Amino acid sequence: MAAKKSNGKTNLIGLRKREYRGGVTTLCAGCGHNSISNQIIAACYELNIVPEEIVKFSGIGCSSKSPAYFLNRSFGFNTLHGRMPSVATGASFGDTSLRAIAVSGDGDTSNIGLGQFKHVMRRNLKLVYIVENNGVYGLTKGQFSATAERGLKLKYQGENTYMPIDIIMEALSSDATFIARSFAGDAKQVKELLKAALTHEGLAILDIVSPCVTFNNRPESKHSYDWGKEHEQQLHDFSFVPKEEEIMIDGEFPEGSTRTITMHDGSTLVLKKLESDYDPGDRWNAMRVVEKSNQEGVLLTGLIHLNTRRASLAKMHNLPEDRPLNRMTERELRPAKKTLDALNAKMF
Amino acid sequence: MAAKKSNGKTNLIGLRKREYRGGVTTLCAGCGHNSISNQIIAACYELNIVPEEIVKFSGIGCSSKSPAYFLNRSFGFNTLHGRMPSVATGASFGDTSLRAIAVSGDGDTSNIGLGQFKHVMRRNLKLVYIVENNGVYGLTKGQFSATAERGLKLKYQGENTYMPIDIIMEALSSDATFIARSFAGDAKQVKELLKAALTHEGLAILDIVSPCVTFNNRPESKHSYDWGKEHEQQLHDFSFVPKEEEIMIDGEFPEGSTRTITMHDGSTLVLKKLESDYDPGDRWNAMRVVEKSNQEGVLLTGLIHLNTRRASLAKMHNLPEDRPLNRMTERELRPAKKTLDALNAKMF
Amino acid sequence: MTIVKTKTQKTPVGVKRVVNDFSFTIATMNGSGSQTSNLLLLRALFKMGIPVSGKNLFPSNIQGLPTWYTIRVSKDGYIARRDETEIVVALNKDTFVEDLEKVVPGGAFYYADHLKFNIQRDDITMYPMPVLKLVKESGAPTALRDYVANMVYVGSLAGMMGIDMDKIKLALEFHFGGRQKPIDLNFGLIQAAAEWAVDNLEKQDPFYVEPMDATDGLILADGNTSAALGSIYGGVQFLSWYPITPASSLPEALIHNISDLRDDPETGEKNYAIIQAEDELAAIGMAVGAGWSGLRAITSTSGPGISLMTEFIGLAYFAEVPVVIWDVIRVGPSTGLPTRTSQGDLTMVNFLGHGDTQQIILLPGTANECFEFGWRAFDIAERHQTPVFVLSDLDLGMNQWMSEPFEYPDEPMDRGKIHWEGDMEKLQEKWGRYKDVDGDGIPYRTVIGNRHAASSWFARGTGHDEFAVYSEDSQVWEENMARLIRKYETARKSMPEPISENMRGAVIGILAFGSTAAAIDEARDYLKEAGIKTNSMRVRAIPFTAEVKQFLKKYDVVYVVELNRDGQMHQLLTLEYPEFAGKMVSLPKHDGMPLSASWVKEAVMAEEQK
Amino acid sequence: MTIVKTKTQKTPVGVKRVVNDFSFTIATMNGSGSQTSNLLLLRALFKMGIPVSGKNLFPSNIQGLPTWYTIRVSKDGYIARRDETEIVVALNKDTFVEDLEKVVPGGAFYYADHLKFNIQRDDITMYPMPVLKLVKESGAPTALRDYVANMVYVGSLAGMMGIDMDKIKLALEFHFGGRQKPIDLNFGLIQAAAEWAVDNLEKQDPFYVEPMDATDGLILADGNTSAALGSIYGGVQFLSWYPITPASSLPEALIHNISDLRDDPETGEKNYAIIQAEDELAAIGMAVGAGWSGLRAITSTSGPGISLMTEFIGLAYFAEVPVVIWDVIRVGPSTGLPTRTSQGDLTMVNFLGHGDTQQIILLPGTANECFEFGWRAFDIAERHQTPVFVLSDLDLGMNQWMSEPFEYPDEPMDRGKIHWEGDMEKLQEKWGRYKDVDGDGIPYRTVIGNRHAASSWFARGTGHDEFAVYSEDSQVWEENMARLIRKYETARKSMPEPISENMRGAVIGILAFGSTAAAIDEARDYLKEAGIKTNSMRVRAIPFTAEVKQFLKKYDVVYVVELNRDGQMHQLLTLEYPEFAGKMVSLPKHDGMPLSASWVKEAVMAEEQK
Ligand SMILES: Cc1ncc(C[n+]2csc(CCOP(=O)(O)OP(=O)(O)O)c2C)c(N)n1
Ligand SMILES: Cc1ncc(C[n+]2csc(CCOP(=O)(O)OP(=O)(O)O)c2C)c(N)n1
Ligand code: SF4
Ligand code: SF4
Ligand SMILES: [Mg+2]
Ligand SMILES: [Mg+2]
Repeated sequence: MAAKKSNGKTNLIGLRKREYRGGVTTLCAGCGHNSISNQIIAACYELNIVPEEIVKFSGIGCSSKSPAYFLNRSFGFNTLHGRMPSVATGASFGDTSLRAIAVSGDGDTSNIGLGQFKHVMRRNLKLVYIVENNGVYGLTKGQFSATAERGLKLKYQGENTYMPIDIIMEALSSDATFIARSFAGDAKQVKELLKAALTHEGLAILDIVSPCVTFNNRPESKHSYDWGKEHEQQLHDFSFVPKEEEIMIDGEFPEGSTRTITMHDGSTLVLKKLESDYDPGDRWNAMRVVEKSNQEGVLLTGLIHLNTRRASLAKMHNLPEDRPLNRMTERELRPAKKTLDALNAKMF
Repeated sequence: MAAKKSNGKTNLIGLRKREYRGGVTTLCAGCGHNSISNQIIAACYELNIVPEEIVKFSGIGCSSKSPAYFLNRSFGFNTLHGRMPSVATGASFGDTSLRAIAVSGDGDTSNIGLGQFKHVMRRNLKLVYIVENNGVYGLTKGQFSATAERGLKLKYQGENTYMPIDIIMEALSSDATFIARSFAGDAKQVKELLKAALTHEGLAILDIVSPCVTFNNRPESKHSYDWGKEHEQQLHDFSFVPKEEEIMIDGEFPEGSTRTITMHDGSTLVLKKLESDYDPGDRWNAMRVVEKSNQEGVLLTGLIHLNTRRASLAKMHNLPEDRPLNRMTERELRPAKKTLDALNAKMF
Repeated sequence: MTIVKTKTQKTPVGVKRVVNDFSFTIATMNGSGSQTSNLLLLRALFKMGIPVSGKNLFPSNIQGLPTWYTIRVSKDGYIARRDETEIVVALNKDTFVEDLEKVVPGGAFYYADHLKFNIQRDDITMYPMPVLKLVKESGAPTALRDYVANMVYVGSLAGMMGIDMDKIKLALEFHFGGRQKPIDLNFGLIQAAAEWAVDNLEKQDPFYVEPMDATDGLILADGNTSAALGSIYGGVQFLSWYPITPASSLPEALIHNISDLRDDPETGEKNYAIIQAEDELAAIGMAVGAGWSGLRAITSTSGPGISLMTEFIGLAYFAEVPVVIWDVIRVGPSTGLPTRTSQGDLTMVNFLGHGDTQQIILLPGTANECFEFGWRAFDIAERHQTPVFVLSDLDLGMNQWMSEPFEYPDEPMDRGKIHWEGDMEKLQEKWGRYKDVDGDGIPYRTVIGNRHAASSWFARGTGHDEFAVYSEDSQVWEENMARLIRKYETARKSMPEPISENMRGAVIGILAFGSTAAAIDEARDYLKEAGIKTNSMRVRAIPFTAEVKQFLKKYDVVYVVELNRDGQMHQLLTLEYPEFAGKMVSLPKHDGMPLSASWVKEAVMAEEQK
Repeated sequence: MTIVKTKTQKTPVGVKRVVNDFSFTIATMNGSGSQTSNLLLLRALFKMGIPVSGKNLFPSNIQGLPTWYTIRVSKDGYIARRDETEIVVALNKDTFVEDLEKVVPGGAFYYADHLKFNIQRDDITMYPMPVLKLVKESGAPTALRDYVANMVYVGSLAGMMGIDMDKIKLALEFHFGGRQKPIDLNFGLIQAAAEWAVDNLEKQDPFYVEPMDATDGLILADGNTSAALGSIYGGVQFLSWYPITPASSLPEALIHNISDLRDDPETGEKNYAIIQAEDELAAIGMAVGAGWSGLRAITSTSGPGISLMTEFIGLAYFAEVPVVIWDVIRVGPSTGLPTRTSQGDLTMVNFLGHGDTQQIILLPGTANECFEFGWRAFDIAERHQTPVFVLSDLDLGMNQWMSEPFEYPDEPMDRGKIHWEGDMEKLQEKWGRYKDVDGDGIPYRTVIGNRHAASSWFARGTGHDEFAVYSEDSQVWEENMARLIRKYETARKSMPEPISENMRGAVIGILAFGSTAAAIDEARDYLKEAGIKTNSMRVRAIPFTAEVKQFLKKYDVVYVVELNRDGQMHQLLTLEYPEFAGKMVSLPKHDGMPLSASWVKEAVMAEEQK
């Protein structure tokens, strides 16, 4: 049985899909980043999120431009190259009731931004952090980024001689609380993972292979559409069931072949076993499986790791639940006059 | 049988130990960093290294001051906070026949310097990279660094709420080619590991727990002497046999319980089995073992990972073997006059 | 309060007492805990009503290197550093010889008697102190002995100079927050030392202190703590920082004080958040993010951190994000002298960021002003939607300063032009984030969480039009950048105005800023004695206000005194007022020390005699 | 060489030919490959001996946004951008309407005939081009069709304006490095288009080109390639870089050219190393490391990168490490307009680094000078042991410039004062890394690998004495910092001197720097026609040399023309020469465009008429 659906024209909060759109993209036709933007739009629409309750962040790059192309009604900040995590961290305190979506590129995250990327994972900021991973610097015309595979040859750039950085391995070594990989060519999975990420109370890393059709889309490149299509291997058939809906698992799979995980807000993740059962709770197994897939030349996708036990950054700060910091007024923020005398008396 | 020894006053190249010393330390009495300096002196002396053939590097911090306190006859560069790796990378090309020793702190490496730390591992720069790890910023008076364990309480700083960064895990996820952990309180092991690192043709990471006696030496702290002494567990009994010496394994251990590894220069590492046999070639097992030890609250020391197959940075650059770049002259560096006409002809 | 009685030395016959007008320096080793005893002395003197100042000269080291603490008592109220010291207390064998040389003839030299040096000076009095013996007798636990040893000099000095034991007790109680055990242990030792000194030493130097009432109503505070407290009263909501000397004590003071003043007493909930960032790049990034989200955000650092923040400052300037940056300056360039004071970041901050930028800079000169600018900086930043720098320095930030007490903000918080849902509803025309509706260059902003459907906008460091839409159009760019100049000119009108001190008949001006005020005030008295009358102006902000120009106009010559090599304030003044360049004389000093009046006097005299 | 013959249009009856003196603009979409055809046109014209310049106006985007390329032919040799365009080639439907408006009356409008707009202008000639049809007929493989479509306008323009087919062929051969297949395909299409145009379009506009001999011996080069080649002749040994527009093409040109010129032809061994760093913090760190180790090290970036490099520059200044930094400026602040040109980083670079610093800055103004400063910067950096900035800009760096050919370095490499083992042996007194032996402020250095036991030293950013030993001493600090000023003053004496152009009877000066020279030269001719005689000076370095002062002194008024908002060169001149501030007039422009002569003329006239 299919899940409850909206009436087709609007979602449950009465918004039309175009109210989740952004400006017209200026990215290349066929760029993976555009399809991810579309899935962000779809996921937010289907999750019935009020656009004003989302904040968007990005660094600098083609990927980082894309927040201008979705969710026009959300606030956004296109920050500096590699330093989106810090801005998102500070901004998150303005109003902790909001949800945040960040888009970064592989260069933005794994080159100039590696330090901030690792530290924001440590802090478990509540943020959907999407790495639109194409192995190159798109916006500066195709130089290798740190995720480019060793031995990759590009016409103008020659051959890449360095070891690649694997975003997922970095997230695992930093013990991030939600770690997934996907492929821009696999729209459905991207969307379902996005929905799950949006309900996660902590940092959700989504490493999405997102081909750069202009500079790195030759079939032998590990960030190309062709390669992705041929080598994608899903860890599980992943779907997200919002808390409003009943979980119905259709009959294709025998009992025991499905794993369900409940998120903080009561939504459920349904992981249907494909080849073997995979437990995203086991970080060490995740490392092993990811490394194996890298060695075998497979693009392993799905929810790789999930830990719902660690508190998010905001939670650690003991802020009022009922109203956001950025609406507080002088009355709350400025200590009373009488306190000052006591202070002055202490100043000796 | 013991290995060949120098005459006691000088080493095989006729230098006395004091010729490996540096200035008088200005670090606190008892600081772990001082004992590491002493082992650097001892290792270089025993390895018969010409001091002028070493270059020293450091970032900023108490630890980073220490290169002034060993090897006075070596060139050195006390660089910027967290950015020693880049300086060492550039400087290494001046004369690739030299060996380089770098000292950094946990703050220097895992906070401000995390990005450069990770990228220098990717490049496999030939460098002995020592992290003098005390969990705090010594020089700025004891604030938590990113390696401080979650829950650590310090008098002035309160409680640390963030997840620690594990230098070794970072090195493993970056696939560094030589990864060891040790403890400043275990002088012999530090020295033997240093010798091995000094013969490695690539980046050697030495994460050495080096207690800050002034700010973080309470027995319950994981970077204290007491904790280290009580919880150190060696992976193996490690010793280094220089290439000039015959490998003699003394009789204590039955055959099969010893692993020997040959380094690039022909030296040998002898790993004697303690509890179980450990293969430093297996990176995935290393991750598992390290994580397990962290969970069990054990300070696992020894040579954790070694990979002698990957080429060092300099090797990838196809430089002349016979003479250093920094001694080249105009004759070699400036193309002949006649080449310019051809160039000008192309400029249209 | 118990009145404590101890003996004090009688004035030796034939000696003319010098009362409340000298300096004494304590030479110890870093990390030996002498900071506690030095502060005890300073506070006791202050409580005696004597104008006092203390300067800590410490190395970039945690333990073992020489460190000096100089206390100046001045009946005339001078609180600048002096170059001379009448009394030295020597506890560090490494510097014993040089410390001995420091004492002015006629002065006194106290030393721990276990430091055996066979040197004597017969133009001063030598007072050995049996430090080890007294400590042993005190019964202090072995672990604490090194630490309490410092109380011996407190007691000896007290006895010999006449420092009030009551006041010392008060200071001890303050220091230990009333914990009786350490108070008793330390005070016991102090008393014993005082008695021993009075009984055993023969006073020959003329230096005494006597109670006054010149500190009534004043406070003693360091600039960093003052700034932290001021920020708390300014409603700080977000602090991100990275440790660096000499700025660390600002965020640390904030952390240690804010809970009491701001947490909800019932729920314990906080209306602020503090993060120790991984570096300064992240610290400023977080602060910019917080400022953008509508919080009063601050970060504090010193030169190396400012350097790292450069790119983010450019973004904040151009995207118009309010954020407050305290730069507690130490000696640069580069790592420089991390524990020495300087005013050397002025031009750098003024031109910070690639492309055309103009930064607002506040220049506090007293602890009281650090408090004031602590809160006011937020108002200025939010009103003008731009980064505001506050340039303090190591001397002002880390030393104790006698100052007017903190004053409660005399203005309500100014959150600037910010639209919430209700405001958006009322708008007649389309709101544009960067539209200059009022002609003052300052647009209206909205922040996240605003649920009005037209309130959102996309912030960026790239070219944008009035509606924050990406634009590469030449004219749009030029107009926006011209508006930013307009905004800066608006800011100029509400900057803290300079403070002037006048003398009748002066034809010479001295212009300075920040922590050098005390030295300049004092120097002006000396210059007057030497027949040179001066008026002074202490500039408190950039952009300069109209008064600065008037001041430059008025005098035949204006000396611009500052603590850096290149005369950076002089450079900025030259740039702004080249018409007066001919009469501005740059008097820069860059030795890392707090300025002394005698240097100022000599420098001016030398110029005047040219 | 085969001489290619094609028809060209006859001059229409009654029309007065305008020969070699007009501009044409090609409007396309970014990423459509039009860069190749535009360069073909430019090069063909250049080879016809006609002075020519090309300006690419492109968006910060990879594909799809509008982009324009303007080619100016000028029999008088003017190569600045013009504000007007006589001919427009419209291939982008998104900008069709505005492109049509751009054409000056009497001009011509070529357009792809599949762009169907029902707009006409009767004051210009409209030429539809059957782009799709011709491409189809060319037999180009489908994948290449979009790309070769651009050849249609090349051919059409060639036929209609009289561009030499031979020269186009030459340019094609050059572009494709002699690969016959693409040459034939493209040339076939060009010829077909030219024939079609001549046969089917009726020429009504008066614009023609004719061969001249005004480019003999000149080259056509972009500044970034020139700088890269100059660096190679300067013996560059280490390059670390991070991609950023508009600087990337400098390192990329270096990478693509250095192997041929420098690798050992037998062994293939390299005497240099190149690293793409993870960011600019690392790029400068590596370059500083390499410079310190004795290599000629370079990095190149633009504003955002310079901002990130700030702290390392301070270290290099203070530890005295030679390193060359190219800043190819784009419009700031912040991310700004990444694909627009500017001279807006001047004050920032001049004051770069916290504390007191003084930076050496070279200011090339032609491609030839980019080459020269490419090698000379190393000599200056090593001679003075300090960072040397070269400030270029997007216009100079990325556009093609007609220029004097590159000249082989006229001086041997200057490696500065460096001691190797033999030199150490000969020393009479103890060597000190920071000792000013010669009184010029420049000490002697040693580098790693020197085996002499006294040659090593410990480099640091903290205070140090003459022997590079850590020091917190005031006097040591002051003396060292004073020596650095001495060094800067030494550098002043050997900076590239400014270039002046004089007119008899001029009482007005125009001072500028960098890429604006062409516009100013041209404007001076117009001003002369308007009765205003001017002399000009193009400053080529900071610190300013003595000639600058003489120039300022000489004229009643000096206009300082530059591409930024705040008149940054004017600011630096004011600072250095406040005595002339009264007669300096700042004329800044910051629209992101290469300067045009008409703007300069108007701006000066407006001031003159005040
Ligand atoms: C400090 C700084 N350095 C360099 C740049 C130039 N730059 C812009 S985008 C970019 C790379 C973007 O690559 P990536 O993050 O992979 O994004 P993509 O374009 O591939 O989506 C660079 C280097 C910049 N904007 N800022
Ligand atoms: C850019 C910059 N920020 C801050 C500092 C101040 N600082 C000096 S040392 C240090 C921390 C050193 O900690 P660590 O690397 O752990 O070394 P340790 O002193 O503990 O050995 C800091 C933050 C600095 N020197 N530079
Ligand atoms: S250049 Fe690559 S990454 Fe950028 S928009 Fe085009 S396809 Fe996407
Ligand atoms: S403060 Fe800590 S790290 Fe620094 S020298 Fe002292 S003990 Fe060592
Ligand atoms: Mg990318
Ligand atoms: Mg540490």
